[in-house]
Amino acid sequence: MSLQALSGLKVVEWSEFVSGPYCGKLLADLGADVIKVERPSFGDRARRCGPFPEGIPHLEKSGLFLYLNTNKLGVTLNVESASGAQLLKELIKQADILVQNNPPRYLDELELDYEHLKNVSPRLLMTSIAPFGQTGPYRDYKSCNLISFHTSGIAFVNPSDGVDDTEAKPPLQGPEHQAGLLAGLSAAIGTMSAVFAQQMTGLGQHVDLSEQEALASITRRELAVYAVEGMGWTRLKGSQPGMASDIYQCSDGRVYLICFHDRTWESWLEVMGNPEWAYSELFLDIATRRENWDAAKVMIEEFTREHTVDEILRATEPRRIPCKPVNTAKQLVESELLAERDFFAEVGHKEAGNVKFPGAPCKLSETPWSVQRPAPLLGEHNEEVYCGRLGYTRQDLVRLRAGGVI
Amino acid sequence: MDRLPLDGIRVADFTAVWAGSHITQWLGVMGAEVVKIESTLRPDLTRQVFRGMSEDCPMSAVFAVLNYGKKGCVLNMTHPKARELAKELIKLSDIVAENFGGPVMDRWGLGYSELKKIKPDIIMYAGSGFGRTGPDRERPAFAGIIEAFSGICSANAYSDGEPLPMATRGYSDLAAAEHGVFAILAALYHRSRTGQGQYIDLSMTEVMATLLPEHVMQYTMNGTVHTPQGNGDRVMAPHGCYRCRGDDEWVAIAVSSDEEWDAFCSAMGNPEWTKDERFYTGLGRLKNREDLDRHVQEWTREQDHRQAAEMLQKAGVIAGPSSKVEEVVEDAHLAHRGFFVDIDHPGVGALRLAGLPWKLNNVPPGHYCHAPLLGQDNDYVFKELLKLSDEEIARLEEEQVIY
Amino acid sequence: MSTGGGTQNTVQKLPLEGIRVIDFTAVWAGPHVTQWLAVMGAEVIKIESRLRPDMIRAYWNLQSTGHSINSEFAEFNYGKKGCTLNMTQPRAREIVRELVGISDVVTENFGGAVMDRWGLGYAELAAIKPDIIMYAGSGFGRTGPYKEFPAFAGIAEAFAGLCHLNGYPGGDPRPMATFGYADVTSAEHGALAILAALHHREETGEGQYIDLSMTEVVSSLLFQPIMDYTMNGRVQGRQGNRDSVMAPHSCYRCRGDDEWVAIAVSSDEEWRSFCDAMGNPAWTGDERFRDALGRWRNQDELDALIGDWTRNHAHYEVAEMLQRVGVMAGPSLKMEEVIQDRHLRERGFHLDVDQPGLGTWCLAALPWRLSDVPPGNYEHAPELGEHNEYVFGELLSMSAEEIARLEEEQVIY
Amino acid sequence: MSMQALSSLKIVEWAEGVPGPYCGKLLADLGAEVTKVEMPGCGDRARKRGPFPDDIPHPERSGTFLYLNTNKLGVTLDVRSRTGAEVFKRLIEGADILIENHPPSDVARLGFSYENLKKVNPALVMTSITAFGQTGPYCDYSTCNLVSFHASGMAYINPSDGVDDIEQEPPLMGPANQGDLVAGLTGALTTMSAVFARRMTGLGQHVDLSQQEALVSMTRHQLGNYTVEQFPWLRAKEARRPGVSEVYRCSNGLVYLICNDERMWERWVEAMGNPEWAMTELFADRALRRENWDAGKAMVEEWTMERTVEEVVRLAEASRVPCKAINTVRESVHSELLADRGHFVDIHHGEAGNITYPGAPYKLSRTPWQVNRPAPLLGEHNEEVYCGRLGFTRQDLTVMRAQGVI
Repeated sequence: MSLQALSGLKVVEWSEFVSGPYCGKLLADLGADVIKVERPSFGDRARRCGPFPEGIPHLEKSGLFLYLNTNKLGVTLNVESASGAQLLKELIKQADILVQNNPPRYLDELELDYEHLKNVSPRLLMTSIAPFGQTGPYRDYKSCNLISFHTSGIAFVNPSDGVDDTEAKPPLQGPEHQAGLLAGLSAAIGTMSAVFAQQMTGLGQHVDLSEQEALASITRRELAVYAVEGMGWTRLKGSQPGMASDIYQCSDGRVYLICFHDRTWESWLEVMGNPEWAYSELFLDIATRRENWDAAKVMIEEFTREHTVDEILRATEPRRIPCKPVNTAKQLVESELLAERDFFAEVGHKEAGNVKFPGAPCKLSETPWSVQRPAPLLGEHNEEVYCGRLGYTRQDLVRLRAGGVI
Repeated sequence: MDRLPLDGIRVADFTAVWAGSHITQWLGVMGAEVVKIESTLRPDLTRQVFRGMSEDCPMSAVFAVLNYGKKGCVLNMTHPKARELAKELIKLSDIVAENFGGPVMDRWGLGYSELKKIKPDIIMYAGSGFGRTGPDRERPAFAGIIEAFSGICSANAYSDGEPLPMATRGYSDLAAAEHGVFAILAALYHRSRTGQGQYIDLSMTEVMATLLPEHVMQYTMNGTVHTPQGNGDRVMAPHGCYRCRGDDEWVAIAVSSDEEWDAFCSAMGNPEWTKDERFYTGLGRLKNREDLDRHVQEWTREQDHRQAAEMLQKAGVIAGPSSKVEEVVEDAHLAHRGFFVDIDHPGVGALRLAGLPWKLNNVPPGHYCHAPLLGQDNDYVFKELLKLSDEEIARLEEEQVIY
Repeated sequence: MSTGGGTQNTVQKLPLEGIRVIDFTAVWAGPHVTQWLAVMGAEVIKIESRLRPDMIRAYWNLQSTGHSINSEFAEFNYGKKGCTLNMTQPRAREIVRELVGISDVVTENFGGAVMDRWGLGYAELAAIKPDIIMYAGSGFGRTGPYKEFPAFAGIAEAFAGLCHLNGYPGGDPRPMATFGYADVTSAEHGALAILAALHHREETGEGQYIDLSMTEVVSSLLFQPIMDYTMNGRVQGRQGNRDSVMAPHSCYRCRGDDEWVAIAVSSDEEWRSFCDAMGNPAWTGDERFRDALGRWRNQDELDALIGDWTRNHAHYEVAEMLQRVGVMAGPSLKMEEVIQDRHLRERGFHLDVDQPGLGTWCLAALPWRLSDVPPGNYEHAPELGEHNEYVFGELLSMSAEEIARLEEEQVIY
Repeated sequence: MSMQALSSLKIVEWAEGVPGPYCGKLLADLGAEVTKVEMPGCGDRARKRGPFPDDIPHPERSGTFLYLNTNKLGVTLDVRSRTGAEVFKRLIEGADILIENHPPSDVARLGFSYENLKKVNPALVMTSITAFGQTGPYCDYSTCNLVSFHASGMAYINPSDGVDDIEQEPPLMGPANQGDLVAGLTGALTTMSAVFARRMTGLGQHVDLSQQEALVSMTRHQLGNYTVEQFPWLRAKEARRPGVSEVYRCSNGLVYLICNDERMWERWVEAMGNPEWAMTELFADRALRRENWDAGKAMVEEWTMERTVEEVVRLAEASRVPCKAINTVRESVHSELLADRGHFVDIHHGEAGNITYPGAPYKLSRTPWQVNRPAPLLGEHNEEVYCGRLGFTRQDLTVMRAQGVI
């Protein structure tokens, strides 16, 4: 096992479901030593969410959980008990970073908020992920993927090419867990930058990450255009100037095609056999095309409907016209492209067997992303952590378990 | 403390458009000195998306919001002398970032192996649609293409299942950018302990795949493909976006337990239909969600979307208004948290732009200067950093090297 | 009889009505088996002989009353009928065979293979009554090296490891609470096995032989220390009133004469309630007692401090005070307190029964309540041969002369 | 797998800890089909209770749980949730017996009182095993082995030969959960009586079993002595009615020896080599022996102290005087006696591996006690029971799991 980029960084992850665990996973995949703290017996909520092999629910077989928690050590801990809070503090004393996504009010009630914990370890770097952050009027509001998408405004501009009937088609949330994943990702960045601050000063930090903001930050373009041009975004198709990056129906599927800028536009006309309509004033240059794009789109689709996805791809690729099929997860997993990149990782798991899941989003040449261990069974590393690192005896473990502490 | 986390780190930035610019923007805001290298012959595409903001500030809002916190200079890289200067700059840098449509850097003799020779601990970031290896390594790509290919468009759909382009154009650009930033920070951390640099090869396609774990694993585990959910959920009901009173105003509501269902009903004043025993259990609500949604919407139609959301949250029900872009900008909560930053732009004045979505409690808010005008920091770069004389600079401008 | 007046209740039937049991059992383990069956409505015919009375009849102060009844016999034999047969006589064995022909269950708990010697082994009985259910209770089982060996509860408890676990930490192994703990627990296991066999007979018409070993009953009741040994090779010691996990968990001295109260705290929440109930004396703030592990590690000090508090209160008072705030507690009741306990009284656990020779006295009912059947058959325990008339006259329809002759011949004796 | 005595009985066990599950086990070991309902996540609290192999706590490796739940099917169900309550009633519809051990007030609050459940299934036998029964002033008091032992008077007479110092030696709890086990055993017995009552009426019953009474019932012998003969059961050794069954110290340990009837006494005196003291008036008959037993015991012990446990046992047994060494479980597990009877059984469990368990306490010639399956993993049979028997789909399972219902 070669040295990894974050080897030696000690993280306690007191989080569940998506955002916190994804933040922890990003650190763990690059070598950080992440101890995941779960509620005794129940464990991370994600364990209850599918997909499950053969659709049979099993605490240790949730695809979502297995993916989000590879490379972590797992311990159980009931932080609501006096003994549990004590153990958490002992874990934190030995750590550089605490990643948590509990409701702010809950932390206050347990007196485990940053103000209290920094007394436990002054150099503690604490990353807090909450739907609406640690401050402000919505601080204690509840949220989920749906709510985060809608309150951040990103749902309102989804889909980006607008809808034909704004009454029948409400603003649209993004696919499963996008909100949590993006929040976790932003939190990982916030955490790493705080690590550098910690290196400079030896002092701790509190990283306060709001899921709403993580998503709002994705719509920065729309926000900026509004800020500058005062342009309110309406959802009606065609009300936005076309960006000419669109989905087209083919005879046997769909392609996503971008043929907007002069060069690609001309190559695309070749592909279509230089139809007459394309040479009318309406489509002469970018400006006019943008004005009349809806018309162009209709004409283009007339052509694509006549052809298979493959035909379109074979025609566009040599001409370097940006174009790809609209895939499902199935086609993605089976794509030669990702196979060539050797992207999917596979790891054997005691309970779930061999699991294939998405691998490194980017390759680091010297310190590779790697899978050191599968997601932990619930409490799998209690003995390794509590006895091995905190010095408790096994008999203590038996007592702590019986007392519902671990 | 008064220093930012990345103080003292210098980035030679060849990136453009969304995916690249957003990366170096994070680094800039966190205190790194980002020198964006463009050319009058090859300005960043996004400078001209829509019209510029004013005579003195010929940049688009999009460019402004993706490039604040950076310095800018021009170099005509088609010119050998320009590549020499670029190398000089890289010697003084810690990070080189690029996201060209192909192996442009190699053609310029600025590939990683070359750069390593002149700066052994350099960290080089290369962002691309399909990665810098594999069959499509030279293929240009845009966010939409990536989203289509990675399966997220198929997952982004109303109940009719028609795949749709993702919310904001450049969704995958920005998601990929954040992964890129994270990878760079990890590499920096590694370098801080070992003195080792490295090469980072990011594929937007792969980023999107990592952001679809549930769908991917549903297939790898069970060989079946998840159906898209629209505003619905596989478990919760009610769970949707419901029409409200005002003009295209909507409220999102999610009910995750019996307790929340009861709270929701009493918040609505327990209308008769809530007593329907098909809606009594969680499973029942899910199995009859069409009827349920219809009833809920009958109620929301009479409500103001903000008030409804607030009332429900007070009652302990998960809810939020579906905010329009302008509403987000006005949002009291975001304002209170200082999510937006006001940045002065020459000839335009203060612009209210989206900041970065995290707060560090004991460092300054971050380095937010306006996005650079084309070549605005030529003097700093060539005179102060590369120690060229005014004459040399003048000559190089004439020779259209600095251009 | 009063509350226990099951048999007067003619509206409803008892579960085992119509089942007849021929009962050769004696002492505790056996009679308690058939007592369960009797209370549930089975007709239990206890067979003794003047030459071989149930030894607990003869136990202490038999002479004090003209009756062959003492409290112990009564406690273990109510609800049964009694007849006398001198089994040394071949004719007596004949009569038993006739009885078996009209019975459902035969029970015995002799010290050895006595039934076989009498020609009344399961094989013979099954020949007479194919669906007969035969119960044999013994100390070590009816197979194996000790099948012929007499045993008493204490022996089984000692052998199975119960005595070793019963006692004070650091002290010697001690005999279990009640003489015959193994007796009563085996008895219940035995009664359960018989009911299961009866159920099977209902379904299939098949009878069978039940071979119960007291030692094995005790062993199965010690599964926890046994599995700690088979899993970890650990031999658990005596814990007294303590627990391997909970603390406080002990029996504390109270105000009155040898009055004690048992208190167990199983969580931090319960600990807080407990402290409140005590009025939060300063020592409860002690760091060492803040979390469960700390309390367990420092339970000597802890118990001493709690004892100082309980000493000022009555045991019932402490128990009720703590139960009201959700802390497990109970007074350690003396026999007389058990009899007077208002809760047991209100639930009608104690039944006042007329027992010839003892007068009206209060017996311990069986600990079950069924919502829709009478309380059970709590007829007084039989005198030696009290029901000879019924058994030989009515059941076997012998003439008075015949019975008289058999009594003369010391067959019915 | 031959037909067993209770093969036709279908039982739902909604119980945890020791008493209820032991009741269910006794019936399951004889063939009844017991479906154990556990709380999702945490499951039966016995899972938290040791012994654990190597003292490493694991919910699937608790010796207590493994023993008490062999031969059962296991499903998870949160009966507190509405969906859970509906599913629970579906289970009850198909059952002959419900075993539960929850506080009466909780059961009523959840709507599972016998009055309600008999509407769902009039033939249902509902066995409630609670601390102090369904009625009376203490019916909602909570208990544990310690409290039951003391509240029943069992502890007050333990140890049976009294104590030397009543201030230093408090009334004594019985070891190893005896108080809980006796309640479960008695519960199984009364459940079967209700089953027979049903034979006649076709109607079910509510079996109300009080753990306190189950234990008091064990002391009937002492109760009788008290109520009839007003024998005061005090705790001091001298105040105890001496029995001639006693514990004797040998050179290397303790034996338990009984010689309380004439023939045994004679054989024993002979075994001791007819010592003179035994011939004296003091020990002429049982009454006298009892009077003077303190002296007698001292004399016997003088003799046994000079011999090893093995010798004493051998001599006693040779003269058919009941006598055994005071064993630890180690000796009993390795004893030829129990091996010969095939009492101990090895059971393989997916998680816990091979472990030796105590087996049948009795042998039924035609319908043997037997192990058909090891204790269930948490929710192991959800699919079999909910899909196989109640007709839910796997999709429903996934939803119910995510909702925390199963």
